Amino acid sequence: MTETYIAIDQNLCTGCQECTKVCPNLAIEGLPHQPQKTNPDKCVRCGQCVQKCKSYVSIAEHGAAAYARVRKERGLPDAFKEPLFAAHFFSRIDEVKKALADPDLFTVVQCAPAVRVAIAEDFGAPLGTLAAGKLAAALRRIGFDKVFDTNFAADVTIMEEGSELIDRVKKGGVLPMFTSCCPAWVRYLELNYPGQRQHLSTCKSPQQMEGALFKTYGAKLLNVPPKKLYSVSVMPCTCKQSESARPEMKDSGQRDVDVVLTTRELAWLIKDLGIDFQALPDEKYDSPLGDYTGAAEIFGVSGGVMEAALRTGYELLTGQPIPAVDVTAVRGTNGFRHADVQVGDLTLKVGVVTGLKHVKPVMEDLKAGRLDLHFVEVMTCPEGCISGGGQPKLICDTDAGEAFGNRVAATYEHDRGLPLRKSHENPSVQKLYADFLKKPLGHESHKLLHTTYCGDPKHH
Amino acid sequence: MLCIGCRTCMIGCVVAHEGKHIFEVDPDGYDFHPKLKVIKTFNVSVPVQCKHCEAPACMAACKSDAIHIVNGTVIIRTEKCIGCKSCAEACPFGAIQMVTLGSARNADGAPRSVANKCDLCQDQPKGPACLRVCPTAALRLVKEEDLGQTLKNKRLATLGLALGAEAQKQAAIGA
Amino acid sequence: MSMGVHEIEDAALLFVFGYNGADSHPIVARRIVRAKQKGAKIICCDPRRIETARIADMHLQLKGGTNLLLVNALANVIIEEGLCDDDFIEKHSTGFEEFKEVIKKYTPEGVAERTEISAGEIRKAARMYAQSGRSMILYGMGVCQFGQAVDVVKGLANLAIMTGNFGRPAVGIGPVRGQNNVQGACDMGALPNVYPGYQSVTVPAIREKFEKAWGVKLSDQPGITLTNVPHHVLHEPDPKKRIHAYYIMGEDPAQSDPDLAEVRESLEKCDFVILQDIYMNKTGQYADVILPATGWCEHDAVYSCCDRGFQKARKLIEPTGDVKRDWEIIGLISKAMGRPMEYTNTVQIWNEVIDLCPGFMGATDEKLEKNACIQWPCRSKEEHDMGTVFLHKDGKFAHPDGKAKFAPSEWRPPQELENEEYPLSFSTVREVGHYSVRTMSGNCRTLRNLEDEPGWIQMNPEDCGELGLRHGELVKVRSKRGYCITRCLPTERVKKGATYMTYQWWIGACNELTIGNLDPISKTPEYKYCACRVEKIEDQAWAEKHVREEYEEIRANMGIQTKGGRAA
Amino acid sequence: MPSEFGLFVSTDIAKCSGCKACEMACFQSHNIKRNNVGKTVGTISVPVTPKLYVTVIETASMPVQCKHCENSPCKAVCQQKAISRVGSQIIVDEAKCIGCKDCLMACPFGAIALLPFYVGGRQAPQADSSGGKVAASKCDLCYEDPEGPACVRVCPNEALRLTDVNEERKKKNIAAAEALAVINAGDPGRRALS
Repeated sequence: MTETYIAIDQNLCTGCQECTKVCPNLAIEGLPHQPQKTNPDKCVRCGQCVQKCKSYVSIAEHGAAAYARVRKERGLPDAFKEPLFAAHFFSRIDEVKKALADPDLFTVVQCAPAVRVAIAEDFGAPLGTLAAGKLAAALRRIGFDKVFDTNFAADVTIMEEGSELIDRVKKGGVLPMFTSCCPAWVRYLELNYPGQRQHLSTCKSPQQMEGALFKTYGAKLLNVPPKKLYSVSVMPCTCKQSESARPEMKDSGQRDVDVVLTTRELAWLIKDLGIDFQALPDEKYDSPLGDYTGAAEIFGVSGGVMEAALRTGYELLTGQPIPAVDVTAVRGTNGFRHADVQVGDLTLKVGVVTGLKHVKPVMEDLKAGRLDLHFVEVMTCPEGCISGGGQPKLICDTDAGEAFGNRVAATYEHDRGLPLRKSHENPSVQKLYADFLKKPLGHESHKLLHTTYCGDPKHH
Repeated sequence: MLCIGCRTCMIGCVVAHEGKHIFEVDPDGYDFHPKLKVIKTFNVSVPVQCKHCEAPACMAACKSDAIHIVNGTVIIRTEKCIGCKSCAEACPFGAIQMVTLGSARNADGAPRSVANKCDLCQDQPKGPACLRVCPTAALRLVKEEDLGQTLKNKRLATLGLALGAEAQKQAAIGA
Repeated sequence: MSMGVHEIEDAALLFVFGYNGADSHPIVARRIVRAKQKGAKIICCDPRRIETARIADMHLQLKGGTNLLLVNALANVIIEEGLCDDDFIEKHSTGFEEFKEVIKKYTPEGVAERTEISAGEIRKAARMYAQSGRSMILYGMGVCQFGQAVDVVKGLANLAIMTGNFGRPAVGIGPVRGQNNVQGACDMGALPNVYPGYQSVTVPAIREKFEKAWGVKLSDQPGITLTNVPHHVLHEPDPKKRIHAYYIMGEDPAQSDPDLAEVRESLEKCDFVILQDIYMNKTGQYADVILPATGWCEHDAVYSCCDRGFQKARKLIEPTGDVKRDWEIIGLISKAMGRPMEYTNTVQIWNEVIDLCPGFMGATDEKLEKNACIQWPCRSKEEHDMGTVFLHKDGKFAHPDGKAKFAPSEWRPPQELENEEYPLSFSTVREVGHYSVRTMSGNCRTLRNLEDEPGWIQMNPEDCGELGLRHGELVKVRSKRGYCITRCLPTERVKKGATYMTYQWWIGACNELTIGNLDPISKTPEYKYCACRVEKIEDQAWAEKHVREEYEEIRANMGIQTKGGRAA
Repeated sequence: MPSEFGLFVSTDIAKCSGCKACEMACFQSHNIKRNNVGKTVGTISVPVTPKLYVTVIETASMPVQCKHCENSPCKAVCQQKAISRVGSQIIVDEAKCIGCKDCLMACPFGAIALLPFYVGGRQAPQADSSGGKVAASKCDLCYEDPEGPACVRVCPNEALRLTDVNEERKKKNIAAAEALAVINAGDPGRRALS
């Protein structure tokens, strides 16, 4: 399988250059009205071009044979009937199907928070319909042996990243600290601001933490040899596949995550297998690696990682419950917002960036020593992961406001409805630390859940 | 600036193109489609009509070969017009209006609507009717040779002004 | 008019006040344009940016209903700045001191806010008027159709007297009349207080002259003005004094008079209504008898132009259908009522007129045949008397002392001002293309196609914006007295807060709105000012259909053949 | 006021990028009910059949679409009476169309295409049951959508607009009149009056 993730079909592209307007790293090159090309050395794999592109192949114009050929090239299943657009990613459904069919493999799946507020759209549900239960049921029908949840690792991320922040603040470490859960952002920083790498949190993303835990802690719990454990993740993101392929992402001794599907690909797989998604009952994610709090769920929206960190950080630092669980100061859709949050004696200065085009001025301020912040959350996509490059693609971009707004609302709704809303209160996380990791930033954590982003980004 | 906005030109245009029969037919049975329109804004009252461009945008936009230049006049052959409105859209002056003809119907019996604009009264031996009927003689036909003469006059006037200015300058230096 | 129409071209300054020549009289407007071409300065006083305003050197865009404030302020400046023609005032006028006393308080600064014209502009205009050497005032219905009208006319005359702009060529003051031949009707005594030639009914010697000539006994009491007819039909308590019969010739009060609801009631309640006209009109629907008359091209006639010029009009075509000449109809009725009136041609009638009117005496048929026009006064039948181009030659005026009389007046506001319920001011105006109530022009097919029912209401685009109105949209215009439906015409030429409609439309009948407030002297109604509001009609499809149906119905009622009639 | 003459969507070629967002929106707007198309691409299970056709050359692009001609050649040639005037617009009734292609040939703009006709996610049968139905497809100005043409709404470059030529004429007339005032001001013979 080719290592190209995102590409523009030269036969389909009309050269409208709408994609160049959304590309955050000027990675798309070409003349107007001529087919465009992505420069893989600059592409951060965010997939916003894939979302934007409307230059489709019409069966009526190109004929069924051409359609079938392109479909095959892109690794799409036969049941796929959607129009094919010029900007696209390559599907890995075949790999997943092969693994599911292999009797020697024990398949586990994890699913990112943003997937459950969007996937139902591809089955005709209203934009931003919450389908967490149906999603778990669908993954089970597909045949995964265990249906876990990235949200569990999101809670773990808060424990690790929150502790790291407190550590840096108390011990005079490098500040501000930037979140590292968004791989397109990490890649963007590596490409454009390599000198600022030490500002990144050393935490792996929740996907990679969950993957590393599957093949260590999980393998032990399940009593399956790590080599036979096949780890699949479902992400709203077209960059997560390349993140999982980074050379440093095999701290479990294997590749922590074997294959990544986008939300759309999962929808295609569900259709390919003839599963009637809308008719499925609500089911639960498997315990313990599928147990999560509301804090983990809001990782899917801009400001969510920050809010989750504050919910836990406040209590870890002050020993008091946070006065208001909803930290509305960091919510919103503006490209760059910042707030001062009082945590005991400490005035924590936090910032939230959403949409990579808004990060450049922030980084320039950082380089110039003008950025007076402790902690900054950065997400590549317009309104966080719910608007990711792998999410259901809108037919009309004029619906984006409604789609993103509804997905954000569904995410907060889900958070509000959960019994536990702070990561450190997740009993399964507490048990993980008690039985396995011992303590945040401990030896085991350091080995499995943290990393140094040191590779040459051009090879990722 | 002589125009007093009375619209006699519009009436004259209709009478010229419809002919005498408008006084004989049913009062509602003839086409009242002036090919020019008096526009009144805060600053100006003036009839707007076709300028008979050298490179007419309307002609370029016409897909049904209905617009031609005949002896320097841009003419719409309404019998060829399919009513696609492209010429009206193309004209930067708004000099083309879509009108529904009472006098002709399409083969399917539906009313026939065509593009309508000034043809400089090409069938009138005495020339454009709008000019003839204007009570303040506000309209005039600009011919190519007039244009040349106007430019020449303007240039002579400019030269005269420059001479005057130069003389004053010299006088100032002398003084 | 104190001057001849052709003299307009020769004025050094034209002061055009409440007169929209381009819409009312295109031919007079042509004279104004020519004056401009010949170098005249123009000052235009009008609340709207009319065509004259466009070519004017100054446009005083005054607020409606403040005419006298402006006129008095102009006089104030002329006095204060020493711009008077003191010699003329001294020799040819009386009452200047009393006049000064009244005018003193009308300072430009004092009237600036109400008139919405800056003091500086008023001063500049006054200087221009006083100093041009040959200033001529033209005024129209924008002066006359107010509750305070005659006072403003006098005010304008004051300006001309104090600056010596009388009695010379190309000066004076000129009312450009509202209707064709309204001058002729007045000249011929179609006024309730005078016989032909403006000879008063109350002067015994005059009355006796006419009694002798006509062989009948005549009343020594002035009659009733047109605008008082509704009152005398509806509200006169004494049945003997009440009006029982109403004979209407060439007039359409059911369209042209203010407060149409009241007019309709009086026409319905009046015992006997006769209409004599060349076409059916709205009033005709209330008539007991309709007497069809010949049109202008079907008979010989003498017209009077607004500048007192008699002009002979000749028959062009033979009349068709069951019609008679106006004078024949009157003769037949007179005969039927017991007093034979047996004329055989118009020259006979004309000779009788000039013999009875000293001022017209010299305008003989022979002179009218040879000349385009003879302006009265023309007192001698001798060849040398060719009439009078301009009046008051050598500073001689009509008062017994031969002097002009200054007539100061205090300003009064219009009777009905804008208010919360009716926030816009409303004025009736004319439009070129349709003459008067369009009894004639409405029957001209090309003119009807140029503009047709239900007409337009001219509004400032800002007001339209506030009401959410678009160009061409049908709206309801409502006043205390009634409402009508018309189309919205947003135009920058109209001030914010003011609206204008022409009064000839049957559906867009704006006299449903107007107020019956009369000038105390002229009895002319206040057509130029009342309060109204404009209401948006949400269901435009309904409104369009309503207008179409209403039009068809009115035309059918009037017996007009309709074949797929197209309103709008 | 409803327009007496057919409205149409026109393109500002300087703004059109050729992105086909209009085609997708057009297809969506006409297939919500007919083929259960939702808001995302994942809900599309039938071939995309637009009613306007983005045409790209090296230097320019535009969606070609129906001008709603007043004396429509397409309507004149349709023997099936499948093309009619609804209000001021020219509308194709796909159910009546037998695919004769006369309208395609008659239209001077290339605004009509013959496309597969799907209902309920399946291709409708041809009248003689010989195969899948194809029908003439052309702009209907989204006449059933109260919000008006979808293409105009979604164009990311605001290159499309619903055009009423007689309404636009008013604006152009005013500009032309104002220009004439300037022209006359520059004419010595007329300057005295400006």
